[in-house]
Amino acid sequence: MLKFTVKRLVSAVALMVFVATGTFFMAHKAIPDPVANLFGKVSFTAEQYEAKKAQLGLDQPILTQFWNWFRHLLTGDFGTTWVGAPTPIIKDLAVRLPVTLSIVILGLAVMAVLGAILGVLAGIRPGSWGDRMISASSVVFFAVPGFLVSIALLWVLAVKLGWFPVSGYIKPERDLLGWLRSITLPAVSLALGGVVMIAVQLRNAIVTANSSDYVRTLRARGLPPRAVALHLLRSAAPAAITIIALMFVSLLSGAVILESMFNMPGIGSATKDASQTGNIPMILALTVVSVLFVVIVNFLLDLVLGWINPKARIK
Amino acid sequence: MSETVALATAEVLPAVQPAEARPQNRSVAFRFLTQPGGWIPLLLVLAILVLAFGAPLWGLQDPMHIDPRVADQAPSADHWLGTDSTGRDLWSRLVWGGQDAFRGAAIVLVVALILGVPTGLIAGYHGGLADGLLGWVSDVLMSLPSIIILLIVAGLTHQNADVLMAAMGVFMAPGYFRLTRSSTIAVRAEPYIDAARVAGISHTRIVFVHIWRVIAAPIVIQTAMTIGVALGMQAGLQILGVGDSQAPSWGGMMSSAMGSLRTNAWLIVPPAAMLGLVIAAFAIMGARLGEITGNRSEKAKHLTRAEKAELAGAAAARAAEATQPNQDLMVAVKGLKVTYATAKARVEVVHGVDLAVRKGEVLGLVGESGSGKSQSIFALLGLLAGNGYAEAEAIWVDGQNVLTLPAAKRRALLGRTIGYVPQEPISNLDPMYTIGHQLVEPMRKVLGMGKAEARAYALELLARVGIEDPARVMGLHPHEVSGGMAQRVLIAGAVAGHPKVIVADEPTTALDVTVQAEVLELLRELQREQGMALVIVTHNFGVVADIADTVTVMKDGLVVESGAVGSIFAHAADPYTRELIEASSKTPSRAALDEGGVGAGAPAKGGV
Amino acid sequence: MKRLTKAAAVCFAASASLAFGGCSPSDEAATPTNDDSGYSGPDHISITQSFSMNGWEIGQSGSAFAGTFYSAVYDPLYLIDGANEPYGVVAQDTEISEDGLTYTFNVRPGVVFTDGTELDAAGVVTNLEYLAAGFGTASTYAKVAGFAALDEDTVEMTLSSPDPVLLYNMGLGGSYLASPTALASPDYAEATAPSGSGPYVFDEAASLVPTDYVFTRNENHWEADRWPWSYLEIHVVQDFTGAGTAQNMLTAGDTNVMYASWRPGLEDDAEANGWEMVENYSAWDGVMIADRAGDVIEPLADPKVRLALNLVMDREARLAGATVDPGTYVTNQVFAKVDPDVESYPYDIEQAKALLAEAGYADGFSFDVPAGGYFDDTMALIAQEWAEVGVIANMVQLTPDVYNQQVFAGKWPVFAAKLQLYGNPMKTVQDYFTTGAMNNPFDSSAKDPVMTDLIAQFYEAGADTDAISKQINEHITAESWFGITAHTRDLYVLADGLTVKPVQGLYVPNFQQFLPDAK
Amino acid sequence: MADAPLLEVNDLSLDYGRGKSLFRALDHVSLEIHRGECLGLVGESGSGKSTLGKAILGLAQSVGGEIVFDGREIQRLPPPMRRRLAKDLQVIFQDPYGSLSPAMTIGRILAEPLRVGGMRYEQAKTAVGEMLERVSLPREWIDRYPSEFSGGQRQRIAIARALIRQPRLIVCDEPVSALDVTTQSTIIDLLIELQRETGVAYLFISHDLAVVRRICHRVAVLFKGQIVEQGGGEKMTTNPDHPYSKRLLMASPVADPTEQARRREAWLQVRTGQA
Repeated sequence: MLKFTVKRLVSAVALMVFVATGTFFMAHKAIPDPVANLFGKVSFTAEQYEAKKAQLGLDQPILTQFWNWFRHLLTGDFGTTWVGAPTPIIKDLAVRLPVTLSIVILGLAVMAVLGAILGVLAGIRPGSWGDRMISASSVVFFAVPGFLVSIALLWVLAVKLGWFPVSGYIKPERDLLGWLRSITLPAVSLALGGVVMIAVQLRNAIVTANSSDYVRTLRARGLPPRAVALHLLRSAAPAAITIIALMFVSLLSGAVILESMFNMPGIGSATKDASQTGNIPMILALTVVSVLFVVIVNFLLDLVLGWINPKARIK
Repeated sequence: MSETVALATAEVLPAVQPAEARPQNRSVAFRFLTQPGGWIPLLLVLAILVLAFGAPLWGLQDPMHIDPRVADQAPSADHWLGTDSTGRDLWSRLVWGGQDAFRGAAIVLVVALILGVPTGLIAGYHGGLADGLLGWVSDVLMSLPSIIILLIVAGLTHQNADVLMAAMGVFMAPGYFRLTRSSTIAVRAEPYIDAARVAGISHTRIVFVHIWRVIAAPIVIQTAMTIGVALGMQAGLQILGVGDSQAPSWGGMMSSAMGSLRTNAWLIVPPAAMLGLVIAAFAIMGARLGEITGNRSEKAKHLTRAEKAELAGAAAARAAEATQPNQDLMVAVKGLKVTYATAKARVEVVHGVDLAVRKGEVLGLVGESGSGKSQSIFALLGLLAGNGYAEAEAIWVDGQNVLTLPAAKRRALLGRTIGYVPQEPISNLDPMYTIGHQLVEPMRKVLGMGKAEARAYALELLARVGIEDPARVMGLHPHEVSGGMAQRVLIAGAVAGHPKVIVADEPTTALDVTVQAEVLELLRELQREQGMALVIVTHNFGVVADIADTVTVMKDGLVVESGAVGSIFAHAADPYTRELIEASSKTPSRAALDEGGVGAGAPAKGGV
Repeated sequence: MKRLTKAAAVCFAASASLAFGGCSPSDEAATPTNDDSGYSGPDHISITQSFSMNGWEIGQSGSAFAGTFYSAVYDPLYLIDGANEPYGVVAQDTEISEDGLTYTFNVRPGVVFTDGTELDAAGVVTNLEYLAAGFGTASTYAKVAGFAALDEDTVEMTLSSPDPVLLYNMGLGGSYLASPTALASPDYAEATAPSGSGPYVFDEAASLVPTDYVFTRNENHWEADRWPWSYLEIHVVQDFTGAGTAQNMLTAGDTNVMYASWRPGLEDDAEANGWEMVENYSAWDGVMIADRAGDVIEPLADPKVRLALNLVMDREARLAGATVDPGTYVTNQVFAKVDPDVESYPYDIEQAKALLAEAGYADGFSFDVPAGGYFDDTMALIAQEWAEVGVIANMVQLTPDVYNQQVFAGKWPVFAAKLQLYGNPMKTVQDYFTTGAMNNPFDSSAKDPVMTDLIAQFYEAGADTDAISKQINEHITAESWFGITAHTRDLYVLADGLTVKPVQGLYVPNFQQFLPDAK
Repeated sequence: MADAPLLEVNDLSLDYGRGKSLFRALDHVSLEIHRGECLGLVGESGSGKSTLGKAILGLAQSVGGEIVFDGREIQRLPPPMRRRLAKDLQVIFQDPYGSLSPAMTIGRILAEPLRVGGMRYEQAKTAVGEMLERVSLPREWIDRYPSEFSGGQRQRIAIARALIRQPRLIVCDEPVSALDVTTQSTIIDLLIELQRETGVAYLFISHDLAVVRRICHRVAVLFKGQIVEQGGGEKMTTNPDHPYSKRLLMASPVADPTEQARRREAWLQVRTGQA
């Protein structure tokens, strides 16, 4: 198990380094003259331009810039943001991360729980109306983009019925219930696509396991149905778990649009603003952080998979 | 955003087993077009395509013309869908917008195909370093939240839509890479590829003829899904403000419609509905194609509870009058019928079979594949697959007619009165658990043993079935043991509950000859020691001669002959039985055949 | 949808021209008379607006967006009242010398900063020197040569040349005072909380930058009793979905002041919920023809061409749309006080064609214009109208921030815009016509002898600025310096009986304007 | 068979995997096959019999020893030379469902080797028709797909494919193991007739002594990558010398109770003696 873990860890670190380097050079190529953009509406003189450029360190050759940035990155220092009040990005992230994470993790939880329940129901009684309904709806839910779902939910549940706040994020320490209410709509909108994915995946795995030889042999030993069900779940779990890992990445992407729609100051909405204002340190920080989360989640899920499925360990 | 979902489609759709992929491609298209789930969405998409790209022909109003006087009007005669907040005609913008949408999706598709498929072929076919490297790049792309990178790219290209869509195509390539690679690996393992290489066919021809024909269908399915996702993501980016806000595009229309969601909610309906419709159409087509070319056998129609109850009821009624068999029969089956319900029809595979085995004796149940021998014993055990059900006048086990028993009582027989030994050793052990756990669990839950007691008994049984180092084997997983050892473990499991009868379904067919002899000997010893009855299903008359007391020969779901071993071998009444015996008994040696010049066709007398 | 009668529309227009903020709809419903003691309004103000801010550093407070935030936590030297005239707050008994070159004022006693420092003349001078170099505030003090603390509580400002707009600019947001000790510390710019002396203190813990800001009362403020509210809130809502986020918060009571633009049914909602609506004509709509000397687009040098471009714009048609704000006031003048004597441009395509032919451009000409800001719809309509007379404007796609930056850096000769209207004509002249001013990227005044002369007179000490700005207005209308189609208004919707006196230079009013006895 | 052998395998060794997981599949194997002869190669799973077949067909690389076909070493041939060898050296696989490409008609499958030899599909059609009839399948089925045939019929098509370019040696890797007992004997008899007619040689790989006895002139027994004994078909399937050959023979049950009882007793002696 240890060798397996170390191997995954090394490839995760390699991925992070590759992404960090790749995005750095792509961003600098994408925004060749970031300084000009940062002056915003105020006109500026030549020497103000040079002063700003030096202040941001953009006058040095690209490689030294990269090395300085990378060195600081390792110590967790993302530098300061170029747009708005020049505060350290790490502080900004500290405010923004809990927002995005609350949505994404609640979305994952909703997805996993609902997906598992629907998947097991459909799996145990294949061909039942529940099963047919899930496979049919999987096509529709898969098709409809998340932001359309969120508009419908926002319109009905928030504006018309008022059960949920229309926008804004409430800090949990300030008002726990308010916090939960404020993140429910975006989380659910993101999760719906995933719920069906997991349900279908779990259902197929259960049906295959149910018709497998070893389950028939277990029944032939007289094992009660409940014990057999446990065996089914354990053999179906890996399929669902791999989907959760895939859905986590798309949740993060989905957050970019939903945070803007629900006016929540997460890393998603920050990405949209940063990319349009050419705020390079912020773009790099956001990319590195989101990929870090993806890598961490994949790593954890790999460990869980390895633990559940002994054969996967030697992969 | 939903781009990684495209990657999941490879898993969601039934992984196509190339060897058995429906071959007649011609009829795949034919069957697709005759299904409503196929032609309706196809027609819809084609209509929208013709509408969009034929836009200039329909005499539409200029989609760009602004007329503040008619801003925000509801649908009317001269503006079929009404006008947007700048007074432009919504219907013409929706039609012209189609061009932008499909153009974008086409670029994404082309890039994803060009990057994904060849690399998948190379990685799948050659493996090694290429596979490792390309696999890693694909993992990297899949772990990047694509919206972030695309937003950066939008900055790079100053909103150039084509380059942006190409970048999105790069993010969709892993979907194709994974699918092509797994399909190629599956095909690569097939013998006909080796046969082709032996026939002197070059690698390139193998890839572009043999492999391509089989992976073409899954790629078409993936394409249907990818277009849907590409359209969705393109609109998502446009809503975030990427791209030209003036030119007609579905995403652009939605973006401006959202700005006035409160004042004129109608504005968002046409683009959202159209986008949802087109994506759903592609998704449905993909799913239908998946089903047609998938390896899913006839859609098994699982019997609902009602149907099973009704059948049980009928059986119980008939059982009441069935006569009591004579006492020394351990198992007696009267008039057994087994039927399988598929989507279209109900297929009967066992047409009224009588079986019997006396206490302490061995019944050899012989027949070729498709003779219904296995289905008969599964009917006896009550372990038929979901869509199968059995009817019989009576199934007596140890003096009880199991058909009259409630399900729970009948299940109680399994493991205590009836033991079961399966055919394929490795696939009958749960890969997720250790061998020890799979032995101990039934002991504790069925035989009510304590943890330590069960563990000790398991070790004792493993030793009894001839496993040298039982303690080590207890900790191993099924994939870590040989076929022979796995079969011994399964036999240990079968006898654990001191059953009165063992039902063995071709227990040695999957084993090597020398191991087969050992296992047969083990079965014989256990059977004698514990005075159990044994029903052994086989297609090999040698096994029957070796172990059976009585024989029943089955063919096409019927019993052709039944009797004591000696009489059957000496002078079998039925010609089919004789033919079976001849085929596996002593045959003339090749030398003898050559001398006699006898036609190889006619089987000469004598045997090995 | 209750269409406002013509008369009511006029009333709006009148109020704009008289610039006395009278005749606003609120007048009809008699505002509750609340003397100092009998304040009957809510115990807090919670403003929902769509403008965010870039930190607490006083040097960038010049922009018209951040005023609200700063007015809560900082005391300014001067502010502007509803009549667009500057008045002293921390600065008292202001005296201006005959030649307009020296300004002296006394520092109000008892002004204490949150970090304990007491404000004295020296502290004011530190602030003024900091502001003079500030990113956003440098232009305000462009003509100021130096500051001096004459004694413990008197400050003197000496100018290099007369600047009639100085106090107005200082009042518009250019004179907020931070604690001198804080200004001295090196990382002042990165401070995440202000060290001001204002009536309220920023509660960083309860806030969620950048969307929710909370301010609690500063008990030892020098006029604490004048402020009846126990706390203030500002919610920044980019109303991306237009689902009326702000209005829903208002209905739900999460906020009691909403900054909004008009939409059908807003009046009915206001009436139904007992909200009060206050308007503020804050910007003009249309296109800026900046390259009046034809440096980049040669034909624009000819006033006939510029007039032709104005004549093809059907200004009345723009009002016809169902969702257009009936309060939109059609004019092509840039001065907030529209001068009735100056005739407006009619909609006359034939005359435009004739003028273009006269100027030698019968078959028109073409040029590039920026797109991708927030004014694409405006530009698209104008481009369509110009195309009718052969003038082709190709829209080039940019991102919003690149649009703003390049437009004000003088890279685009013509661009669609929505720029401020100033109640004070002096500020309009300074901001639109003086060299280096933000809204004068091509510095056309310097290339127009009549204009350079008028500007010079304007800045002489004791000049009759009203008369001169009237002549300037007549000249730029005759020469068609702008492509303005209308003046547009912002609306402040107030619940819980709150009321506000808007200031025409600020998009969102300072908190002082909400006080019952606001000037 | 005095003349030179058609195929000579001398001292062939082959390994799978590397380092800790190294597995020696073939250990210094030598054997010969003469023209028109059928050599049986018998062994249990893991004995290396399939590996030897693959090595001869060039589907696996050996680590030592030589494979001489018609006097020429064929392991290190450059690809074009190796492809020309396809005319003389062919294969029949065990799994009827996997040995024919599901996506091609049987006509195209059978024509493919001919097209490699330079013939166009139309020309090849006649040869294909003849071949189908030779393996007693109707000529008109040429445009059908493999999925429309039974296991036995598919193996006939595989045999047709192997024979279509008149090869001199066919490696048959357990060609009948996946078939029913009755179908097995018909396929074996077909192979015997074809051998008599065309003089083609077979390397017949199997685990079933009864099958080998019927078709093979000579038999070699393989155990853990080594040939333990070689000899005539009659002797090797009734009274072999090497203990493993004996155990193999005695372990295969015979469809005659008395004979089988005797054989089991002998097997028990050997087992107890050995155990």
